[in-house]
Amino acid sequence: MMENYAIELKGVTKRFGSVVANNQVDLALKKGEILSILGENGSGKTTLMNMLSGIYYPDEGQILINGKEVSINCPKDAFDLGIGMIHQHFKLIDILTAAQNIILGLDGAMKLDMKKVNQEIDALVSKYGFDLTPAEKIYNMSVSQKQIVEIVKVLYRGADILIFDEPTAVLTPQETQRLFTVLKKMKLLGKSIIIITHKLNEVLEISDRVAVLRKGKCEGVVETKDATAASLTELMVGEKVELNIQRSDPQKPEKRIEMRGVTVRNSEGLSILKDISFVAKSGEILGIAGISGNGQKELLEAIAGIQKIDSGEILYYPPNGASVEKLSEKTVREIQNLKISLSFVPEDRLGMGLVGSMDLTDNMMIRSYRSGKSRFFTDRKTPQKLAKRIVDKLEVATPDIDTPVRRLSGGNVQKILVGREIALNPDVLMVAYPVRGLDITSSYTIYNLLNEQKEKGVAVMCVGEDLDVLLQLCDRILVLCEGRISCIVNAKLTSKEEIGMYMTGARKAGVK
Amino acid sequence: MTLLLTFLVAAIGQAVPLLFGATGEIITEKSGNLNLGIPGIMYMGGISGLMGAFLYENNTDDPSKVVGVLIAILCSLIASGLGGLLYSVLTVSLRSNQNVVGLALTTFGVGFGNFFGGSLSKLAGGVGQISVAHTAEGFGAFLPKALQNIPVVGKLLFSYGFLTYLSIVIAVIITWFLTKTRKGLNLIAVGENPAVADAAGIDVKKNKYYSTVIGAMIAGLGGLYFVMEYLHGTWSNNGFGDRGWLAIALVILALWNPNNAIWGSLVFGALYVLYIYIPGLTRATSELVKMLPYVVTIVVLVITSKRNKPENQPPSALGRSYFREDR
Amino acid sequence: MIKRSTKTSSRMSVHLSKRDTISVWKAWGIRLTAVLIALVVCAIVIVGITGQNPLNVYSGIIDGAVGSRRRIWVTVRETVVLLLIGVGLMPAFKMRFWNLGAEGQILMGGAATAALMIYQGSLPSVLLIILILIASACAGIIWGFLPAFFKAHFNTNESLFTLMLNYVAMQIITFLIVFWENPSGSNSVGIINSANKGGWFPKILSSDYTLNIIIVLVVTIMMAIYMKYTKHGYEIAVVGESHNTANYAGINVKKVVIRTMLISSGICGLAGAVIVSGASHTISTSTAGGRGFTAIIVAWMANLNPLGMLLVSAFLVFMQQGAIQIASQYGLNENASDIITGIIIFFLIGCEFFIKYRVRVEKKKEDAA
Amino acid sequence: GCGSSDGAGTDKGADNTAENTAEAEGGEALSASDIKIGVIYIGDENEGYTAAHMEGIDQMQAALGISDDQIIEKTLVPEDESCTDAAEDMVDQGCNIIFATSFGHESYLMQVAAEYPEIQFCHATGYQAASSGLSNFHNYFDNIYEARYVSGVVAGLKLNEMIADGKITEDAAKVGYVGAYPYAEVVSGFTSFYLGVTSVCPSATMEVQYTNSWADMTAEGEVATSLIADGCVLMSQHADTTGAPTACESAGVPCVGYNVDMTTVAPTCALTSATNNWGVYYTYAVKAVLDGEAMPTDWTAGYNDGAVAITALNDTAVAEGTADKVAEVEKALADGTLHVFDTSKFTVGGKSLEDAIAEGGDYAKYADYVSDGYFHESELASAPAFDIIIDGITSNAN
Ligand SMILES: Nc1ncnc2c1ncn2[C@@H]1O[C@H](COP(=O)(O)OP(=O)(O)OP(=O)(O)O)[C@@H](O)[C@H]1O
Ligand SMILES: Nc1ncnc2c1ncn2[C@@H]1O[C@H](COP(=O)(O)OP(=O)(O)OP(=O)(O)O)[C@@H](O)[C@H]1O
Ligand SMILES: [Mg+2]
Ligand SMILES: [Mg+2]
Repeated sequence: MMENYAIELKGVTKRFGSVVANNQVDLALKKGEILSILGENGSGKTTLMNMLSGIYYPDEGQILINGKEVSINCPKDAFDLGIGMIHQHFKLIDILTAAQNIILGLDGAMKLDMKKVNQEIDALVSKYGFDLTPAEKIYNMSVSQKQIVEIVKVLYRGADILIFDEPTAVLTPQETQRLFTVLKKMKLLGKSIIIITHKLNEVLEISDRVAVLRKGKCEGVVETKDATAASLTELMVGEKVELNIQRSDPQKPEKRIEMRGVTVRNSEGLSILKDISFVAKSGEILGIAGISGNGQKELLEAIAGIQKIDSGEILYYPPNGASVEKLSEKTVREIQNLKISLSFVPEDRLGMGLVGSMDLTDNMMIRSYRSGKSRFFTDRKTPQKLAKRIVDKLEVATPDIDTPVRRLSGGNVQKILVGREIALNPDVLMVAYPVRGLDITSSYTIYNLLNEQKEKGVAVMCVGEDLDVLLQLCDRILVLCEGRISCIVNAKLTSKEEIGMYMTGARKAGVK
Repeated sequence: MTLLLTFLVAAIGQAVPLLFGATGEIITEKSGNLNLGIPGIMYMGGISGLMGAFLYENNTDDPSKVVGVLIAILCSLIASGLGGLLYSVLTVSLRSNQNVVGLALTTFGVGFGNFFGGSLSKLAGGVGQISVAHTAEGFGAFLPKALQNIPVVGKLLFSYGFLTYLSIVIAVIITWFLTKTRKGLNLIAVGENPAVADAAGIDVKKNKYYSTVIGAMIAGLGGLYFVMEYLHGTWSNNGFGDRGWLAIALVILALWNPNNAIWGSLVFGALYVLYIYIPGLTRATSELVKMLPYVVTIVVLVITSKRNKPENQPPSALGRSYFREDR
Repeated sequence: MIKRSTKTSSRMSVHLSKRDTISVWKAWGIRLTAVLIALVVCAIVIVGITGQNPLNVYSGIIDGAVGSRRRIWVTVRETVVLLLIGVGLMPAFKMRFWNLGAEGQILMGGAATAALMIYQGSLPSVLLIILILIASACAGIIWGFLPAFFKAHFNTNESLFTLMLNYVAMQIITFLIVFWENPSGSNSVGIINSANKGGWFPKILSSDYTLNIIIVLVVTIMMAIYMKYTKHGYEIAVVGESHNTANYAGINVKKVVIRTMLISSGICGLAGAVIVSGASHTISTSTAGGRGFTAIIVAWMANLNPLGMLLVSAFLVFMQQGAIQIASQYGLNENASDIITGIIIFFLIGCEFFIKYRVRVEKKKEDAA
Repeated sequence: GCGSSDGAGTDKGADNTAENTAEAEGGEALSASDIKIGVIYIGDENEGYTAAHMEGIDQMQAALGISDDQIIEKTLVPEDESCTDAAEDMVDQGCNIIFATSFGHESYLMQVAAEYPEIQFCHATGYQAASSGLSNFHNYFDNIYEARYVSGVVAGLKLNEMIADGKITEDAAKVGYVGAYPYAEVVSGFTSFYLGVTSVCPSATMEVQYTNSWADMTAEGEVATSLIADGCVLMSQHADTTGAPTACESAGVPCVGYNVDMTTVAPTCALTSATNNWGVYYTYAVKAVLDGEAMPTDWTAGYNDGAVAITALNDTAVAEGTADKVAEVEKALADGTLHVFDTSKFTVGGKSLEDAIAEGGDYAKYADYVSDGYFHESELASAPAFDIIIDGITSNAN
């Protein structure tokens, strides 16, 4: 019975230049089901969904909605067919309010009646149990609030088919749970849902069926109840893989970085970090947990010299026992000049860590362009070699090293960034959300790289959101809440629940 | 007293073309199109209106004021609209660089204005011989003489042609359009982030086309005002000068809000003619006073640059072309 | 909550896709086609508005630009000046600093040159010329420092700032002319040092403009190397892409912004010296003559590529010099050439689209939903 | 001879200038079909000053039977190296005589003249021909002050009419004048205009305001408006656009224009305009080259040669009896019985000009110009020299 399918894709192909992003994909979404799409980075998940939402137009193939062949030329066509997509990168206008974003592009009376709109939104919000103020500006919102706006936006348009592209990548465990409750509720109300995620436990928890993409091809669709993490991984990667993190005990830990009473204020004068004191040691991984926006970013940036601090001090203890350096008074440049090898993988990969429009070689130079024999001229040979090495070693999928990194998929971008930072042979390695948006295999590649560094005696600091991973990977975990440290615990002796508690405001006795 | 009054009236006369230009550029920029061709488009709007009126009056035995005005407006709108359309085709459909197209359009438009201005003079029998008396009268003061004769305010408020009042009305309407209507909201979205607007089902291209063409038309009215109401239906090559650029400057000072442009244009207009009314200036010092509009712009710019409210920033996607599949 | 409409239509849809690569021949073929179409369109315009034979007009343009040894020299002289300004704009534009103020920077450079020629005209020639080159660059630098400083420290909009400074510079020149004019009241400075030629670029290899060419080529090559192979050039590129990344890389963004803008405006100031010392030997408000704006077109059309800038400058000057000839030969008003040049530019930049994208037209039948 | 077009080679250096001077002075005669003429204009046909020169060239062409392709005209040539480029290009094309029309062209033209002694170079409004020592470089100008005087008479009669009609009082007869620059050419012009006015309306005063531009429609209009607001009841101008008459028309103030007939833009207010008839000189100069005759270093001519005039009186605007009075004054100017700068008709600082000169000081430098009871304008050199602000005129210049 054709009528049972909300969406059917037949032989859909999409190419970008020489890249075949989707190759003869056949896929179907049943009415009222939740279908997970799984696949490695760059396997074409987003591209496939974008063809449903009218962002891209397929080169070949057919799309059937509710049994009828359709041509989706633009997002408006998709809306008209009842398809709504919540994109991986939010599609919101910062300077507008939530309500304005929600009604964007809709037909209606010329003059806006925001009161009425707000009421309608409030009604919808209470029906699904969201927490949202329609008159709030987007630039004042947290990531999860923005996501709610996105979901309400789609629902307000009356979508029956909802597509979520990696919705949980930026959410805390609690927020993820809340989202899943919503998804289940929507399913009960008869909506058909596609969800893309890299987290296998989520796939197993939420979906009815799982479709796996590999290198642009659909490798198969399985019932979730018949699947396990291992079987899905095998399907996704094409071979059996071991998935566990080997945690060794720290060897000869030494003080490397110390923060003493550090306070940081933002441009509006609000404190982002309050009186932070802790020590990071060589040979161990210090995890930093917290709901996003609670000061993690500023903490790392303060150490890196990018963020000015208002009070307190940041000290660096060199491995050879040379004299202590006060990082808090130095710029990035001065820190580099001191030959302090401090690597930093920032959260914003293409906005801070890399330059999207530059090729791999030029991106290798971001941290090292000052080195080289000549005072004036850059040395391009060394970074070129480095780029080649990273591409080989980390199996970066790229046509060549002259490709702008913007063109690469998220996972590959991250590999390049992490690869470059590790190549600096750091004493201290700071990483923020190192596996966000990365597929399973890439994630494990990164974990292994971090462990390797730890074993080499590097002091590793890792900000992460996946508590399961933090618990497995780290030696100690520091929890931030509203800019304060709520606890520093031994990862082996704590639980997800405990950390979750500290994240939401509980304070361990004895911690300032 | 009369001198002060004359000064204020002169300032308003200078303000009107700037206001038209700024309003047109604001609605254009709100769609993400930085149309640097506005100075040229204003020339096109001016000369086309004049040509239309001239041909009409010279080929009609008994030309009517109203018809002349309508023809002038129509020709002006068509020419400046075509200028906007050309800009849109190149930047929106063919994705050419907005700066190049804009600057080339300005060169083109000024050349267009001067070329046809010259041709018109020739037709009219020589320099300064262009006359569209009836049409110009239609563009002149139209309010009842009784109103105009009220002491002080009569001259200050009621002595202008309809385009002067129209410039303010349009600015107010566009502000309303941008802040209070659905289409205005959609337009803002296009200028802020076309990818978002696109995903929300807004026709990005259509919005860019419409707002650029409409913006060009509004700006073209500024040229028409200058030729018809200010110069009473004559032409002088390059006579419009650099007002187009000042109009673009005004956009930034007005923080992309046409209502702000109303007072902004008045300040600019006043500074533009101030040197004539300051007593005791020498030839050298009057040149320094002529700097004022520009210096004041810079000072205001520096003062306001510290205030970084997100709403007061230029449309985020200003100057960039949009292609759905680019990444 | 929303009305749903499903369209029934049989429509042509145009789909675009980015070209992966395109052969050099094909790319130039497309450009050539665009120029040919542009010439045809211009021909129609010429016949339409002037009644002239377009072929005569075109041959007049060619004749005017390169029809004699002297005309070739003039074309070269004007081309190199335009190129120099374009090269000046290049680093600022690469950094996404919209320097629209070349016009003013040229004027200030020209004013410094004229001042030296007027007040120090009797210095030894070589010394004076060196002083002039330094002073004109410094004058440009001062004019560029203001917007750069405020951009770096207060994030003041630089495009408007530099644009306004053009007019301020214009007024300063008018002001100075009141003191320099000869005779008094004439508003004309006249040829400075026409007797002893103090501060004039010397004749080298029997040409008045050899030094102009040398200066421009040296600066162009140096800047091409600076942008591509030096650490500064790399910093400019990073700052242009993202201030955040630059901070992360330890680049002092404020310093780079100011330094780069000083280089940019310094070169534009130098162009003022090349114009005043190397050609006009006078100063007036038309010394820059709109070249500061034309150079923006030059820089952009060439995608900030120095060689491309040379080609575009040459093309624009070619049209300009040709215009002088057709104006004289056919009584065709020079403004007509602005129209012709405009049309050709529109076609040239429009055709880049067909080099970058492939256009596919599809007929699709859709059934009623 | 130097007549044929190839005679003007590009390679002739500047070093043999001196020897060639004599030969160039009285060259061989040419036939009308051999001559080539170059004209360098500052503007184009859309600008009044240039249009007047173009008309003069056309007259010359008609008078001497010269064909179009013998005349090379370059428009919109700025006052910089472009002028050199233009002149040299004309030399390359074989011109025998080259005219340039704008003051700032002079030094560039002079340079080229020094290189090509066999070609005649003529420059309007300039002052350096005599001092240059070049026999092939000439200055020319019209006695436009005579026409301005006549137009001043027209204006004065209009003022009288306004006084008689009770529209203004005698003391309020203030004339406004929109000037370009405080330059001798302009000062001489407005003084002669003022003297024309006071010759019939002695109570008249005048206020001059400069625009600092030869042609700026907005500034001229705005300056006129401000002068009217300041109490001026009649307007005249020495600036090149229709800005002032346009402003006058909307304020209902009578005005006297310059260069072109202003009745189209100011049908009810324009009285007349002072104009040049450059054709007289162009015909003379080209003929001199054709005949192989030497030309004077400085050339001027006025009413007696028909080189200056006023445009047709606007009957709807001028006072009654104006035409007769104008005819009378024109005749007196032509036959030399009337001198515009008659020193008995004006004072400087309350004294006669003669007395002021006798006292020494600033005025001593005018001693050479004053004799027989009048200031000999444009006689020592073709360009106007009268740059004294006389009593009754106020101006904003320093
Ligand atoms: N607009 C584009 N231009 C060029 N190449 C593209 C574009 N979009 C996607 N690609 C390429 O197509 C392939 C599929 O990309 P896509 O974003 O669909 O992957 P994905 O499965 O969503 O990956 P991820 O898990 O990292 O989000 C990648 O190789 C990517 O580089
Ligand atoms: N009064 C106005 N002033 C300025 N721009 C306007 C005005 N009215 C409409 N526009 C512009 O024209 C665009 C399209 O208007 P139009 O009414 O044709 O759209 P439509 O066909 O209703 O489009 P849609 O299908 O998106 O509703 C608007 O989005 C806006 O940018
Ligand atoms: Mg994806
Ligand atoms: Mg609609």
